[in-house]
Amino acid sequence: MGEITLVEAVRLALARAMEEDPHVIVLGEDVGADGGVFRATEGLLQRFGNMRVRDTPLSESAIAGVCVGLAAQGFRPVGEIQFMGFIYPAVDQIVSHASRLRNRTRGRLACPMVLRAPYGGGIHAPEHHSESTEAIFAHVPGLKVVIPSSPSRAYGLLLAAIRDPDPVVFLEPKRIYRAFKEDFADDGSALDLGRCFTLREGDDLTYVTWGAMIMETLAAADDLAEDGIRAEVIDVATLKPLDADTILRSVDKTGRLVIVHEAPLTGGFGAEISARVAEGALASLLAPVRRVTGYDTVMPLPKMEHHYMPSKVRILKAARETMEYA
Amino acid sequence: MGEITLVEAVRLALARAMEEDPHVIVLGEDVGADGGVFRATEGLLQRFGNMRVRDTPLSESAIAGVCVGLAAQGFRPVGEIQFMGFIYPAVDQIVSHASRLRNRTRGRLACPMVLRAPYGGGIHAPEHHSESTEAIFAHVPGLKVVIPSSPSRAYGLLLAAIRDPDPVVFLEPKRIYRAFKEDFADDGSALDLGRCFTLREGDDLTYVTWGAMIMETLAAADDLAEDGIRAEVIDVATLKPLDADTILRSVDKTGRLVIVHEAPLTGGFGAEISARVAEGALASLLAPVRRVTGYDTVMPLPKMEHHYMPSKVRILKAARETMEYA
Amino acid sequence: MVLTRTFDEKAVALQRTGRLGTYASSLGQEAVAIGVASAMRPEDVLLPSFREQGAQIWRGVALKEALLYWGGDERGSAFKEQKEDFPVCVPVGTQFPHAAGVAAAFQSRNEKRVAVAVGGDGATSKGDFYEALNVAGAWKLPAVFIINNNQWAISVPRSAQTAAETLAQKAIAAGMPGAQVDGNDVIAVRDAASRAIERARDGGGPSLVEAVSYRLSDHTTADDARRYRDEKEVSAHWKEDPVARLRTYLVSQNAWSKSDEETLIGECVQAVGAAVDEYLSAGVANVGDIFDYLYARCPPDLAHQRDEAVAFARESDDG
Amino acid sequence: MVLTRTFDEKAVALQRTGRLGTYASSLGQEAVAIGVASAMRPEDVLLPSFREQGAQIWRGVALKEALLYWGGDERGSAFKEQKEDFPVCVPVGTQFPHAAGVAAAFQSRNEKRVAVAVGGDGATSKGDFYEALNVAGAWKLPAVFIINNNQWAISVPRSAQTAAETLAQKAIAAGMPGAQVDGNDVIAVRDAASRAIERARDGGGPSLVEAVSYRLSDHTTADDARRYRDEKEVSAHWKEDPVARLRTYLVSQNAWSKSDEETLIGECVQAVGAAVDEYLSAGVANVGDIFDYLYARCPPDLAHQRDEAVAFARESDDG
Ligand SMILES: Cc1ncc(C[n+]2csc(CCOP(=O)(O)OP(=O)(O)O)c2C)c(N)n1
Ligand SMILES: Cc1ncc(C[n+]2csc(CCOP(=O)(O)OP(=O)(O)O)c2C)c(N)n1
Ligand SMILES: [Mg+2]
Ligand SMILES: [Mg+2]
Repeated sequence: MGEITLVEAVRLALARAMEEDPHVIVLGEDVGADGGVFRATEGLLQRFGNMRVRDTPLSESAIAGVCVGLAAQGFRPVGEIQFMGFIYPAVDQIVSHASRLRNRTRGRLACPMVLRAPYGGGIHAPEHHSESTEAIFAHVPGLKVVIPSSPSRAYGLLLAAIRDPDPVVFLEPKRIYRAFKEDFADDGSALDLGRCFTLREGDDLTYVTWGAMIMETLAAADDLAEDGIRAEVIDVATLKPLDADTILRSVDKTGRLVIVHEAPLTGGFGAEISARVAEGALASLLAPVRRVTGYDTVMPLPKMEHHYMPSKVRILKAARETMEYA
Repeated sequence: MGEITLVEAVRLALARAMEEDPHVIVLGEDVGADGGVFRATEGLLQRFGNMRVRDTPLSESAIAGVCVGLAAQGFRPVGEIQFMGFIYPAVDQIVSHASRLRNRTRGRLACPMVLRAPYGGGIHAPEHHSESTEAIFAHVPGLKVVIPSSPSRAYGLLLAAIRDPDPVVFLEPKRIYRAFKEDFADDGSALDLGRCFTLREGDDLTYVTWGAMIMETLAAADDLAEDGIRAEVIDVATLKPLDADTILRSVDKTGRLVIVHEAPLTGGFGAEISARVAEGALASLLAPVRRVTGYDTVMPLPKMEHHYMPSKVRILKAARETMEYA
Repeated sequence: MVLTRTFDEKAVALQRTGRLGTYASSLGQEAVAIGVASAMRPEDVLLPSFREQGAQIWRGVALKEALLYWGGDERGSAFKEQKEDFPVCVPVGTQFPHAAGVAAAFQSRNEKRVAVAVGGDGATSKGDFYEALNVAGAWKLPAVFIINNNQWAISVPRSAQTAAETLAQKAIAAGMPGAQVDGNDVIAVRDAASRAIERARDGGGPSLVEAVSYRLSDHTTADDARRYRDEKEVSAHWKEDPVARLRTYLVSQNAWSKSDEETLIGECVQAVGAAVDEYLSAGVANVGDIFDYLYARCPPDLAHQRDEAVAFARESDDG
Repeated sequence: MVLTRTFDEKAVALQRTGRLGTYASSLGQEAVAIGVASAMRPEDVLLPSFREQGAQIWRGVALKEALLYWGGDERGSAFKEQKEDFPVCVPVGTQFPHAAGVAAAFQSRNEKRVAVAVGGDGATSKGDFYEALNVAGAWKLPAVFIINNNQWAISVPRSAQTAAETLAQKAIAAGMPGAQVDGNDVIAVRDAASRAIERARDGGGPSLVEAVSYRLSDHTTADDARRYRDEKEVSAHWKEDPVARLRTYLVSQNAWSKSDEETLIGECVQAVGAAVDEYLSAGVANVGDIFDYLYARCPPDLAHQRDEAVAFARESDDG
């Protein structure tokens, strides 16, 4: 593995985007002198000045609303919500405005903004610091929802999100902010939004997942391989708009589907993926679809967190049970 | 049909609950002298006084937050959000607090509150007045989400919601507030939360729906009956906690499932129902699951609204196509 | 003001006859809209609530566009003229943070322009109102926040909305100046708004202006104010009708004659009438429009849904 | 205050050695917590932020409970003593509306009790802070809002948080009295809080108290304040250390001796040490607990998930 962690990739992408486009503005709580509580914006203030790197008062609704105003004026604001658990006060601005501005003005005003937030659990963080409610945003028409699962994808997808003409909720799996490194060129190349990444090919079973769960899922796929079961692993990456085709093609090939996410089961985005398959690849299914997810309870405080998060063992077990259907 | 409309049923249930339990408090914008913009709280101020029927300032987050405080103190607040489109500012209080108070204090403090909101489209209302984002709330652990689809169910379910020891988001399909009447006794009997209602039995196909879509769906079932196709129609009524058993049993019987809801397709609660079936009744399915829903775009202003809302024609077509599978 | 009033009357009439959606008349509050709009420069940006049609029209929003919006057609917000102005804002108070954002854009570009947001007395109870003022104050943004205090938020009187004696004093919480002005005096409103706007333009930072007017109409056409408001209160306030007051003043200055008035009314009626004709003959938009403006590029999945909707509309002869 | 400081020190040490989660020390702000808590009656309700462990402990939250909470165990919020107090509130400012609700409950029941919410200077920028104050003012609720202004919100200094000269003046927006007090003077804090609380108790309505203190520590154990804050600023503020100030005062009054001090410190160390032992030997809760307290009755679906989790935990010998 190479040199760059996921959080560094975020910083590189932000710096690159600010470098190439003077309309890119970074704002949020502690993004300036502090460089962000995870250091994702480190050095940007020094480099781009306080008109382009703006520490905000402690006001999430204002952060999102200010982004809407800036975006309508042709800027490309990248707002940071310090943790996803604090995005809820901004939901009104996101749902009622950011996602609709273009549509309600019939294209007169656009809203090319990005709202970044570290998300997910597994790092023994305090209460309210381990949320994964991506499904809420993936339901909202007019938004795009992107979740990178590796440094290179964080870099390429964040650049794409910033350059995108529409609002993007960009959720960064903080559990893997520094979990592993990759080597790639900081050359400004973006990845396409709106397509899945097939991280591992296989004919026997399809794993679909995103964010930090990629790690456990790839590990489970390794274990399955030892038993001669070849699992395909798909990183959804863009939840909205969803690239259902890649998933359907894989299920047509494997006939077995296990979806893995950290958010609670009921109403999680795994349901949407399962529903797409029940509509578009039903005849290919050799076994019931399985979802391995967080439970329908509140993310526990750190002492119990590991009971909540889908583990490799659970992910493996679901696959093995799925394989038992003839 | 009898005497009572859905909105009157809401009012009767509120009055009944306030009568029988002094801890029930109604609060919200214009719930007092005005009796609510839909008249759901008409007469309550006169009857119960301004300590129990409280007009609030125009502050949705405070409405929800005040309910949390009242509920923690043993009251049973029933907050009104004037339209579901204005519930978003209250999302933080609902998600971060109402839904968690019992769990995070290990039962020391409870949160028996109800947040009522008229929801859904189809009445040619102004912008932001036709939202149906029930899926957002159905994803949140610790909440209950209830949607009545007839006057008698509104009455019985609202009483149950108010008496329930935990927080309930109660969404009233305003399109059918006055669409039809039912005759029932105002005798304080509640209906169970957490179970579906089978409104019509049939062996050939299962329709699953909720809220105002019940009307179109029942009409479609009538049409199908003329062709000799017997559709079962299930009103989910409580989205959370979901009574999956009733749905699975029906699909086991019919082998065909069409889900109907007004909210946008992607990440709508129909996905969850489809996923449950793909997990628990896959072998029974004779045809792909179909979802007839609002499109993945913003609810249009009134002139285009009818293109967005699932119509009887669309609901019928999906069923007919489903029947074509051998 | 007369044009606004003529427009309002017609709009209410159209609603009553089923040709317009729910409508929020600005009867009695025309001086706020016009006083503010006339204090702005064209290159400033207006962020209105749903009761500032007067200001929108003054700034160049076409009467037909306003009718389309209230008639339930998104094309009504695709302003041909005021391309940077925000559309009508229905979720109360949410326009204020946008104004801070627009003002931040001006500040970042070093432009001498001002973002002017207008909201009601009820809007001052929203967190967004306060967060926006606070950010604007902290960043010293070129933004002006106008409160059109018509003394009612649907059925909630100003006195029940807040214990603050004035709404202007809410500025103090954000460290900015606040002024209260007679909102039925168009000249006074214009003066107060001008000071605030020019101050912001000159780098003096944001401020708040409370214009005290009165809602002579129902809240909207869907409301019946007699349920909660004494008719006597309303009739008393007719004495302060800003249109009549301006006429009295102009007449007293010998600057206004009966014939001026007839001409003006005639012109307004004519303009509104023409706009109504345009509106009624605007035809319906394409079904595809409900998909085509959501994103800059329609994602494949959505394009599929679009096809379905277009096909259904065609089948039902309604596309 | 000494107990709070001893507790904070120990908690930071536990965190550094991996035996506690991220922890927010209240070093230098003990006078705010104790001044406020000592002004409350037992039957009042405290709604703290995450930096008011001093107030919680004063009111009867067990040291062990506080450790459990910060150690990542929900049992730490199941207070045995202060059964109506709210638990630590992490989402900034969200406790203020709860305080309005608790106060509304007191008002509805005609009880002479007061809801006391405490938040930071950063919290004053949140919409919830303002909405809560506004509702409390409009309803004349028995609520007191305390701002522990430690002059920093993580890296954002008070001056960048708002243009308001004082935080106390934010009360004016809600039509209630606001007072600023030296937050390093425990007697002054207690006096100001008492006035506000007794005023509320006597039906005089809500008020706001800004206690100006200073955050001598990092924001939390996860923070390194040297990144954004001059060490000199911090050392200057050590001169105002509220604990040292109180000692100086007591000594000057001949009310405090070296041996009093030794005894007190000994007692505090002993109490904290005992609590740490209890905490470390508390054992883990049952897996089932993560399901059992979500609803009053566990729905069937969730019970099924519970079974699964319990089985997995058992398999991995961790149940
Ligand atoms: C956030 C939000 N809550 C509720 C409503 C419903 N509503 C529409 S107008 C209104 C009252 C607004 O009062 P005010 O701000 O004084 O403006 P006015 O209507 O008097 O011009 C309400 C409650 C809304 N549009 N937005
Ligand atoms: C709504 C919300 N946004 C962001 C955070 C992350 N955060 C935790 S504490 C803090 C600063 C709080 O500052 P202040 O209110 O002054 O309290 P202090 O920490 O100084 O006691 C921030 C931004 C949070 N907990 N809640
Ligand atoms: Mg008003
Ligand atoms: Mg602080």
